[in-house]
Amino acid sequence: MPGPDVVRAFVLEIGLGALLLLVFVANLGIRGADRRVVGWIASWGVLVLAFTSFLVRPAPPALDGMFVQDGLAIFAKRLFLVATFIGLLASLGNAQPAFVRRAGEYHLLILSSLLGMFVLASARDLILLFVAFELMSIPLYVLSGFLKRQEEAVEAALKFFLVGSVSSAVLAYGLSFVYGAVRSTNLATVARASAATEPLLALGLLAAFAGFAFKIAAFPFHMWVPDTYEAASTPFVAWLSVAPKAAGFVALFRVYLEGVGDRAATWMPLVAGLATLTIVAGNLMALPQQNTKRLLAYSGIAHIGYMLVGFAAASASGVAMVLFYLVTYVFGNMGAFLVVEAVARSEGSEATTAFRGLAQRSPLLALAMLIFLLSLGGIPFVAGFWAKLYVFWAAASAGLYWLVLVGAVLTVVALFYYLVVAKRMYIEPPERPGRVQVSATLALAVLLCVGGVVVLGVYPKPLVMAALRVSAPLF
Amino acid sequence: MTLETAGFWVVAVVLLASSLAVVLTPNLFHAVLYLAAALVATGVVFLLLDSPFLFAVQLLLYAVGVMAIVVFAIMLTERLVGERITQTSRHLVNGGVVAAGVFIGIAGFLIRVPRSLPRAPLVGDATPALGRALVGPFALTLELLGVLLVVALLGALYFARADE
Amino acid sequence: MSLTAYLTLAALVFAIGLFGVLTRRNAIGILLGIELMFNAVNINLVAFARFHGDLLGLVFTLFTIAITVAEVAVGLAIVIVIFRVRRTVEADRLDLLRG
Amino acid sequence: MTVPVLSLITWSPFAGALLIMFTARYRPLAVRLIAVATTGVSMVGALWLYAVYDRDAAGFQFYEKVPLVPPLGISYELGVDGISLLLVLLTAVIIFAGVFASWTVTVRSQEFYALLLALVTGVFGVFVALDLFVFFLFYELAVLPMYLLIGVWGSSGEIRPRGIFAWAYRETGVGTKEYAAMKLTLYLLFGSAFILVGIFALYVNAGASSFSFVDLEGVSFAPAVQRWVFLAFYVGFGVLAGIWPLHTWSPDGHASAPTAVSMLHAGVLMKLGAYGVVRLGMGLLPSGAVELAWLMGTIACVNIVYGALSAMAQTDLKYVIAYSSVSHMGIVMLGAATLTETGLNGSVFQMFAHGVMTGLFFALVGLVYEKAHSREIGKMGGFGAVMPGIATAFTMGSLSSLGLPATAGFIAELLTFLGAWRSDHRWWLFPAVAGTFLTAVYVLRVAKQIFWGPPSPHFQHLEDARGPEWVALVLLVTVLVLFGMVPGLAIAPVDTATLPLLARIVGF
Amino acid sequence: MDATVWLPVLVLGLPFASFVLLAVVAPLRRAGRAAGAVSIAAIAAAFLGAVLVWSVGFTREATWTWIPADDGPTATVGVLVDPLANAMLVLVTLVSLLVQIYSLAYLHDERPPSLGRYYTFQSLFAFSMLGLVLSPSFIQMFVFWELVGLCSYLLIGYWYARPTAARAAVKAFWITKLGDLGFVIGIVMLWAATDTFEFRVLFALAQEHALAIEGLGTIMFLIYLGAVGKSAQFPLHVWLPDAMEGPTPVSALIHAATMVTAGVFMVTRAQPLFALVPDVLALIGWVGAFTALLAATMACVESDIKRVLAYSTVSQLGYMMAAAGAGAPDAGFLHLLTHGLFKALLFLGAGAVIHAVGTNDIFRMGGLFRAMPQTGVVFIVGTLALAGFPPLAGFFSKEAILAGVWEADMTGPFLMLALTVLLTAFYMFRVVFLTFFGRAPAAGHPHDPSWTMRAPLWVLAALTVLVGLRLALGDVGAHHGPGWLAPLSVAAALGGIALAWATYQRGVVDPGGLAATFPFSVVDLLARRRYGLDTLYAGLYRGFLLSFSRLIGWIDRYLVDGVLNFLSAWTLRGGDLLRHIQSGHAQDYVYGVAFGVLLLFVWSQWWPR
Repeated sequence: MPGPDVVRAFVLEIGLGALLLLVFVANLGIRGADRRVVGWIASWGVLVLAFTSFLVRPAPPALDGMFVQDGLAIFAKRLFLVATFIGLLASLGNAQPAFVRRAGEYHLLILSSLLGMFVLASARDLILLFVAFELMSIPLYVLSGFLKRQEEAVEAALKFFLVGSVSSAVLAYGLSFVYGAVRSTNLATVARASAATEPLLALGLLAAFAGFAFKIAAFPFHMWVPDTYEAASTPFVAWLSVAPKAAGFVALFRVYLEGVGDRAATWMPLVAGLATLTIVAGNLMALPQQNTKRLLAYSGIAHIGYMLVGFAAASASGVAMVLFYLVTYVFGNMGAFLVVEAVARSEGSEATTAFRGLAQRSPLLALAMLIFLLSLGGIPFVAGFWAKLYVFWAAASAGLYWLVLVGAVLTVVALFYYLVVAKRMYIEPPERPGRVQVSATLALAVLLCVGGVVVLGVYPKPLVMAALRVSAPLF
Repeated sequence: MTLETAGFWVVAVVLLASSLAVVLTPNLFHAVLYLAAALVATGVVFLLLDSPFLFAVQLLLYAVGVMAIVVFAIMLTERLVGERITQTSRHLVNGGVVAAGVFIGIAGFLIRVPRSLPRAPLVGDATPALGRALVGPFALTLELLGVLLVVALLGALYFARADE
Repeated sequence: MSLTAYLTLAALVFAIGLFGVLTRRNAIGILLGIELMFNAVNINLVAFARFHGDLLGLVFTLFTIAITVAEVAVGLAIVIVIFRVRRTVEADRLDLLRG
Repeated sequence: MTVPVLSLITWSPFAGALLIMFTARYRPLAVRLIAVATTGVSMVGALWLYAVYDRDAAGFQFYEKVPLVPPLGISYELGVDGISLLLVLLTAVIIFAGVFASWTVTVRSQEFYALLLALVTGVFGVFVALDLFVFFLFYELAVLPMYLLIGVWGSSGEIRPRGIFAWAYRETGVGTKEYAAMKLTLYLLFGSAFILVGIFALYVNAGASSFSFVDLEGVSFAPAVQRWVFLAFYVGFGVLAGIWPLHTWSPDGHASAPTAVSMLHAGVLMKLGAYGVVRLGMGLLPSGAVELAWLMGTIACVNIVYGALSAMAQTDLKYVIAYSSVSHMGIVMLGAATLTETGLNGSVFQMFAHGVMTGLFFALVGLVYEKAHSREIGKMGGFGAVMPGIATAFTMGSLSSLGLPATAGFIAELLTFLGAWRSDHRWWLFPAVAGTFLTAVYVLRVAKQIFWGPPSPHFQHLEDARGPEWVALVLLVTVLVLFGMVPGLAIAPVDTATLPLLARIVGF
Repeated sequence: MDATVWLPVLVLGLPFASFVLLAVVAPLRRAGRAAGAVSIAAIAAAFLGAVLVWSVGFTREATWTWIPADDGPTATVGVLVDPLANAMLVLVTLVSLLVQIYSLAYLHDERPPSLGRYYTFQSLFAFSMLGLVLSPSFIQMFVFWELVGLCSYLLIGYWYARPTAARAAVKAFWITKLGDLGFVIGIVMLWAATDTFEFRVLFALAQEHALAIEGLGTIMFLIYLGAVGKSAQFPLHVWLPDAMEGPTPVSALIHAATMVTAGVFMVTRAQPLFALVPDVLALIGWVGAFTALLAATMACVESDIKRVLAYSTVSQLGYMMAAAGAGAPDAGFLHLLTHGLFKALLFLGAGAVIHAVGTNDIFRMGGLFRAMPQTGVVFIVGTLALAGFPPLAGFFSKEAILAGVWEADMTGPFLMLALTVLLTAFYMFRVVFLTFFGRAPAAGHPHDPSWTMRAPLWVLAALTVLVGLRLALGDVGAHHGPGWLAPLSVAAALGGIALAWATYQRGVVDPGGLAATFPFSVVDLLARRRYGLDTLYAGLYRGFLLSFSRLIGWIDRYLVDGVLNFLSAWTLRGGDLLRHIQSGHAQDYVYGVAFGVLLLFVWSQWWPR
């Protein structure tokens, strides 16, 4: 029988399960074609959960140590909830028929994927981890093709699905070797096994790494990202670009760093190499992009590279800095996507040229976009700066100066394309007059992101401390 | 040569042959049938590994279930398109090289595994223990799987229905 | 037979599956390749379970099989919707999004 | 409680920027008055600072410290010594003049002034920050607004794609203001990447968990660390200081920038680079400085001669001045590389002198451009008759530029020469002296071409400088001459800072 | 501060005050004549002060810190009053005063603002020249050295709208600056070795033979280079003839009497140091004598009256330098003083002529003596002094130089100088005959100028005579050469006059024919082309410096910056190329995954640890 400890450990999952049921039932109960009220229910529910998550305290491991509600898990879940709330809020105003009539499915899929993330963040068992991973992934395939009448959307869904399934197979294949090598699916046992000497374990961890690398979209596992981001509905993409990535990172930490001690350093060169490739490729490929979403997709890949820099440090501070990075990335990247959504709804175009003269048409929206871009570019006084700085700091502490230099120099390339967007907004004249109309919920979501970016930019300390606190027990 | 060894070689040949057939045959329908053969051969491998329960699962749930869906899909698309279900391959050499490369990579690790790993003694039918594990420590996992299946169904339905 | 033999067999099936994924033009054909890859995972897991005299591998296999089914279901649904919108299931022709 | 005068100086323009953004919409005069008032506060503050700085006590004074991120050892730590004192004064003078020099900006003037003032806060901050981290923050703040300032309010020139890289020129759009803005911003941020790595390397190697300059000064780093970090600082700051061959952003950037921005950028921002090398590079890494002084000095010599020759070849007035900055920054770097008291004093003095001089130049060029609507030297002539005031000021700037005695430029060059001949690489003296001659050639040639010669009927309608513009010109010329005639004004405080620095470098 | 300090400071300060007043108070400057009055008043007062200092005749030095440093000042400023400085003070203030008065009439057609500008510069020049004269250290001398150069530049370019004037101004600046490079390098090296710029310390060291610096010869040579530029010695003399584009009073003051003699003054002042390096001294002597001869030949073929005078100035500066080089700086200095008087006289006289006839070309003048007798008289007095006729001032000083050179056993220079005596007389009387006698061209009604121009002329003429007489009576600083020297030089001068008379007055010798006969033809040809030096410099400037700069400019724009643009273009292009891997085909994306897996496998095995 589940005791109070178990309840404590599962409170968020139980809450989310209840919300799923509620949404399901509500969806059944609604008459008529307009089911957008489901979105409100889901949003409020996520908001309540988000508040709850800040009351949740770590609990001892449950289910024979398979499931753990530690600081890292709670940190990650808060992040998922905030990101999900912003994403749901932004899609509330979406009046496309698919969203109006199929709001039930949409929100059920998002919430179930969120459930997968929740469990993934807490999973300390390979089987649970894999199932959670799949629970997180499969709804995403569906969601990316949610606009099933659009040629691009379904194409994107197929690509996402194919690459995702192959990666899942690779992941499962790797996990099977891990299990075979250590005769246990418990991550604590895996961590205690002697790694490099055991070829099966090495093979398993490498193959599994490829699977995770797909999820976080590291080069060259990233290739689904631009197409999917470009074609799927923007609020969903905003969410897709942050939440599953964060979950992927948490899983990476669990499998590769938690409890392994000094062995963590064996991953350093590999991850550093992958980070370099990802940063370079992401930034270079972003350069020629004319579609803002695609540009942000590639820039997002580069950001994953920066997070991998923190991972490569293979230290508690490195993990903490990646977590911090993820939070700033949630606000900065989601914000940028949401502004694209706002402009695209008004202008009917996602090209960077749609931003021409935005500063003179809607100065506040332009300013918000500028802030997001600066944050993504790693400019001081907005959150992204600290994020980059901290991962660099972590990498430098681990002696990876060359990696820091590569990362820092490539930041300059990144600024090029961010500044191109800034140029469109601030330097070029508008093509037509008039303000850009933004729906209230979308505006609120953008505002939340601005708030996050600015507050973290001005006062990053509490979050940094929290991240350090939750990452310390991993080692 | 024990029975198991002989069985292994036979099954291995069948499995690999049918697998190759899956990826090489031009007729999609045949490919599906070869996949069924491969899956059955896999089931036999499970039998060789003393896991009759999984053999059953493989046969019933997997082979039959998957086959049904696939055939259904082929029929559906064929009906829509009204043409022969042939399929061609692209960049066979490239694909072969890369796939071989991956295999060599894996094999590179496998050859370093000690050959003499003994097979653990058989402990009777594992099926009840399996059941206990599923409702014990893996209860949450099982529940999640349930959600997963529901959601997958939901998604599949969402795509498959022709309304709107 | 030794463990390595089973693992090698699985690896071969995995590679063949990957080959199929890389070379088939028909989306359903690609799906079949993915099936093979997952199948290899199952062989691995069962072999390990048997050689270790361990239950976990079998549990893992059960979950993998179920998940594969779910994947295939979603995959086929996507193929169907693709077909409906684009009138083709040739993966090569689906290149509206590129660059 | 004492007044945090450094914070006041630093943040007053920023407050001005906020005020302008929030209160002065569509009121151009209010914008300008706010700008004058807030930069005036900085100016008065800087003068007061200068007056009460205790020359006997030396060291860092007007110290302020507020912990920001204690676990990482980051704190808001400010202080000035003789070197930064002078540079704060320079910044105050230039921006005060710059506000007047850009009085006639009409397009989106509210944003223009706000960005300009924000940028100035960054510049002040760099000069007064003692915490390396805060230093870096200010550094970035000083660089970034430049993008929009040049991109929106700049002017485009024309450069024909030629040579073996012609296709690259077509690809990048050389000559346009967008190109210049992008090049400048990215180049400087590229440099800041090196700086950041250097700062981190120091922080990590010190193991002191403090970014404070004062704390790090007490650490003696291993020679290898010193060498590499010094190199990183040299390259990183060197980009901003316009060292060859990393200088090419500067001509394009300065030529494209609007008047006040060119003034501030060439006048003050390039000094940030030199200041960084002196303060962080030499101050924290004495043995690295000794080891790499040959490189610094040699490249500085290349800068001097190469910059002057390049300036001579230009046909665009703004480019001439921009390349002259490249040349003059060579003097700054050379003075520092000599590792002698006179050389260092000369270096700092040249920072000041060149700042004022080039500020003056760009103010004048801005005025000429605004009136004649041309930057082509070949198309101008005889302006002396119609704009005698501008001609006089230009002549004054030219004279300082070529190191004529009784202007600040002379003192700087003389001290640098003296230092060079006392350094370990005596031959540095010759290219440096040759540079002054080359400067005389191009600068007087330009002055002759523009202001002398028969007045063209085409330009008869032009007017001399007016009203607020005079404030800028007179202020800058006065400073230039005053410091040239009474060099002790600058050297007395600077000397108190260079001596301890040298004691660390040479006496370690 | 006692009177011995503040009096020279006052002399120095008055023109400075005038300059500042005129520079700052724009209305006053724009008033023109009022500005002139201010400037004249200041310089007159300075003149009185200078006379006072001179008459008392004390020696005094006072210095103040200028560029501070930790262990004693790097550089000091101050005043050094001694007989050398006293004499120069009087000369400078006197000529300045006279020229400024003269200018008032000479430039009365100028617009008031221009005139104000003129007097502003004049005040600045007076201040700078006095500062140079009073310098107690090399550095202060260099400072004022440059400042007088600046004034020269500004005043040559006074009529800046004329392209020729503009060109001449920058040419003067650049060429003298070239010499100054040597000067500044020299004093920097000297400082590095001795830690001081001050004459007093340096001389003391020299006296104690404690100045054993490695490369002192080089240092002194470099310092001498400054004098080469400023005092128009070969090969840097080319700027001075061109400098005649400035107003004539400026030529009289700056390019004859005062500034150009700064080099001589400097060498004289630093004699104790130069004395340590005999090789350099010999070089100075040879170059001086050669310059004297060379300039004289060019003067013989020049038709512009001011340019003739300019070449004559170059020639006379050569004399002074030769004297300094021969170890007879007193003689050179004496010549400096006397030359200052009569050359100013000649220039001002020439100015009066030009003012009257409106041309510089001596072949378009003639018979002017009748029209402007007063000018003629004073001009002839100046000419005789220059030609070296007793008992005029020039005779004695030139005599002393010849004696000094002879006694230094420098036969070559002596011969050149002696020949120059003849040539000097020839070309000066050529001017006199062509200008004041002979047939007058029809145009115009020239007449003697107003009293403001005449008075300075008379004053200078009188001084030329009086100083000559004074020298004839006493033997102030005169060297006693061999007895044959005086007759020889007088004879040479007479010969020159006779030749000029025969050629240009009587017409018995055809100048064209004379020039066509060998060896005169070669000299004539070369002299008319100014020995190719101007062409050489122009060629170096255009063909070398400007071309080289264009090359560097090209390299900077298209190679150095090109590499940058190349890199950035390739970054952009690289992104463009790289995105082709994003082919849009789903299976290619799976290839990505497969490659990634392979990559991980390979790396895990071969990553350098």
